[in-house]
Amino acid sequence: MSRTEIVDSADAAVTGIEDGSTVLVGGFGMAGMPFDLIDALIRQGAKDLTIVSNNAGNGDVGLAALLAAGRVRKVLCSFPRQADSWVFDGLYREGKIELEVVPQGNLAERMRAAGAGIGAFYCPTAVGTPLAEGKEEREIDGRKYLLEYPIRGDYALIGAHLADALGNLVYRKTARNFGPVMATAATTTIVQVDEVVEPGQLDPEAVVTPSIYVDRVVQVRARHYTVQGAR
Amino acid sequence: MSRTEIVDSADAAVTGIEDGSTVLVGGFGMAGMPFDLIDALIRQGAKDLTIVSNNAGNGDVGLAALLAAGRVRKVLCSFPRQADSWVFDGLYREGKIELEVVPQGNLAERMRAAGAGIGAFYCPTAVGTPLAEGKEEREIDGRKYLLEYPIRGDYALIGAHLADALGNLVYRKTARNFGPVMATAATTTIVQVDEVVEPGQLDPEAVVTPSIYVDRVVQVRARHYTVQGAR
Amino acid sequence: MTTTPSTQPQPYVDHRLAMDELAAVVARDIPAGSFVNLGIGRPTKIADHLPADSGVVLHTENGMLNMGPRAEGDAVDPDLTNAGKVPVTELPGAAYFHHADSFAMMRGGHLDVCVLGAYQVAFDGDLANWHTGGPDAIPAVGGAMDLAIGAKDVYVMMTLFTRSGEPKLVPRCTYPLTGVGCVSRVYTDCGVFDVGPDGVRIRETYGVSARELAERLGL
Amino acid sequence: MTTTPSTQPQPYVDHRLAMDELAAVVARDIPAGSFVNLGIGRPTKIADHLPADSGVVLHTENGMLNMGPRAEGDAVDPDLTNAGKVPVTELPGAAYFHHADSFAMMRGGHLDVCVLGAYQVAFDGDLANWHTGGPDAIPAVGGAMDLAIGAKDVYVMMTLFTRSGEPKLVPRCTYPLTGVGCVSRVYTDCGVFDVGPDGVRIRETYGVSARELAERLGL
Repeated sequence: MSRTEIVDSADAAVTGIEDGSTVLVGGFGMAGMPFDLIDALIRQGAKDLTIVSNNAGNGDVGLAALLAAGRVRKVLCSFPRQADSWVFDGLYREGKIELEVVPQGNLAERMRAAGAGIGAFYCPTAVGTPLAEGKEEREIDGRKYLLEYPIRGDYALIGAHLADALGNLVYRKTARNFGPVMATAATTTIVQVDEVVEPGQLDPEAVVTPSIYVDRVVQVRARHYTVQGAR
Repeated sequence: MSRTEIVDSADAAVTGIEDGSTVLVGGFGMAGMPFDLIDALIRQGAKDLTIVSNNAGNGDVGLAALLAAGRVRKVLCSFPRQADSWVFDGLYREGKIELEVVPQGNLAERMRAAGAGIGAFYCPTAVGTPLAEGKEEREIDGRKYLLEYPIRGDYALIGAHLADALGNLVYRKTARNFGPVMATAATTTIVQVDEVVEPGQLDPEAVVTPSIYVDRVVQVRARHYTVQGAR
Repeated sequence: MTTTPSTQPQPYVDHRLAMDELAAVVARDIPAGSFVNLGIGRPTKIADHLPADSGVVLHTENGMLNMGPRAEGDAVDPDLTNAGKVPVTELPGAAYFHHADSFAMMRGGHLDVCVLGAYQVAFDGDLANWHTGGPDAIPAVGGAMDLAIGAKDVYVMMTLFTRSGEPKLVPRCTYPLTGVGCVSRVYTDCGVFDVGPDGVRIRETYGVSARELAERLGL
Repeated sequence: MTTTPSTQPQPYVDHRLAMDELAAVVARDIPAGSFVNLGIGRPTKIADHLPADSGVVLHTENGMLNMGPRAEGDAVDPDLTNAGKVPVTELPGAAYFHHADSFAMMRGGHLDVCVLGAYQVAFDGDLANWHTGGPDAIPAVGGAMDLAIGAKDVYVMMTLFTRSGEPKLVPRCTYPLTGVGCVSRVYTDCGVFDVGPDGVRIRETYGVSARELAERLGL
């Protein structure tokens, strides 16, 4: 009896996500984006969400579709503006969505801190820039740092390559990106994978996200998006 | 031309370690202990060393032999006292060695901070205990934390299982322990491995320590210590 | 208050549980599917009493989940030990990780339960288990402080009294602390106690009445 | 001061380097065996000019070392892209890691060189490359601030002048900063400059004399 649930559908995987939740969404551009979970979240209907993700959606699919559906109140991300971020751009310019820009490494490290029980940390990134505004500055050994606080999620929606039936995960290439960190930082971590295998089929030396961080897993059809466009 | 050097002997691997250096030494008990590098360090002669390691030596080999040779001024570790730590125990009781006890997780996280460019971090471990003495305390979101600073090494001596010729490393089972963190926290990281293989022979998804953290690698004969006693 | 029926009061020393029996009691109380760290020494024995289908996953601080039983004979591998440096085995679905990741897992509150030994536990949950405070003692904390503040539930497993008869569940620890208010339950040879901000609640007793225990401990 | 001989002064606009030629100049200056991050856009071209035996290892912020060239045709894999989301390949000896590890590598000072584009660089090494400051601009920082403060040497590759002829190497940045005093060298179509606490030093020039450049920039 594993604590991790293997569920039958993406819809089952996203049950219970409440209005107003903070949802960490994996992916760097399209790579690692949990498309099926996001589509299910759109069907599920939760609104007034705060989304934490590296980008603010590409094309008209995935996160962009969630934004277009009007479910997102605020985005924390490092890089909203891209060639294909027209959905976000439009909402932002119309004042229909809040944006908090966080340097990419701080986004990752602040989620790591949340998962690792660190209360706050002094980080050299963004010292002396507009993104330092309102942050506590401190000099340590002659270098300046800003105090950064953890970013916690109520839910994480991430994509991985394989899971075993206990919930151990491995990823594929640069689709790994934010998945492992987000899995540690959310109260409930929901994962879509290409395949669920038996315990013992993953190399224990190569497991990237141990099962302790994984709450629900759903196997989906292989992703069929293209790199630069819609899937 | 890789920046990482593959050297022919443990003696070549430890050249240049200066008197007074801070040396991070991998291993948890015997597992992962870089025995050949430590033996070479004893022959090399550097003295007045500060050693950072989880334990303070077991039996009469490895770190214990370095201590017995009188080369160590101070030990930072989490767990010096063990059934077979007689070398350390004797030196400590005679006042011939300094000890700083650091909770095991703080030892690991402080070295991670050094490697990750974090200036300091707020950690809940040891709040309200004697090990909080002299540390800055801060309440964040209703919980108390202590401010912890990075631990940097001039050198790290670690053991791994395999390296490729570029210096990428994989470990074996719980012998992984402190190796990956120490590799990030030292100016010069020196690794003994069971075998050096060609680039491309390690699974890129399963590399634990990327070559960027590795300066010198030496292949040694398979370790032949036993779990509880001398090798 | 739940107590074991005790119609005929007996000197409790004759009926207290052996440590192996106590390990079975702790095992009984660990929810199926939990992620659990068992401290060095007595708590290690709890693993022997977990049902095979419990789905309990054991964590060892030196970088592993789904640790199996102690290794014997040819299965002994010097690269695979538990936190007490005892050779162990790996179960299907195991995962290895480095020390910073292992303690991030602990400190981040991801373990459901850890079970530690103790010198003393205070009524409010303070824990003393790393240092006797004696002038000759060599301090050694290991992962005790990290575990104490990390797991969702910290259980202590110990004898209730020292060899000289002093209680180890005390109004206030006299030994140096490992963690403040961190213990939620104490399993002893004489009974099981919930501790915390609301004080002590006796859950069950072995060969002694709850009233006698309460008197003896000054509850 | 090192300058390219310029016996016949010419309008420098006719002799400045094309961006691809400039990429070759940057590649020439990257020490063999270095670990290097090439920013999105123009710096990406530098990879094409690194000799095969240079041993330079490319890092991409989205979690990879030993990144290979752009993927073409069947080699395109949506799970393998660079920081600009362009499909790339992997070289023997590659390693993948997650985002916190990737940025720990950057922030921890382990990269030898990173090369970034810029709107402006100040004489003392301040960098502005993430935000025009315009009221309609959507701010997007990505990994620029992390790279700016992380690599041992931060190089900038840019045109020296805007289309309207304003210098981009300036006494003080007027655009919002990415990092303070972080740039050590600036590669431009008109010349290469060392910048930092001691001010600007012209290393080489293309089709223009150092004196003319110094005048034009107000050095």
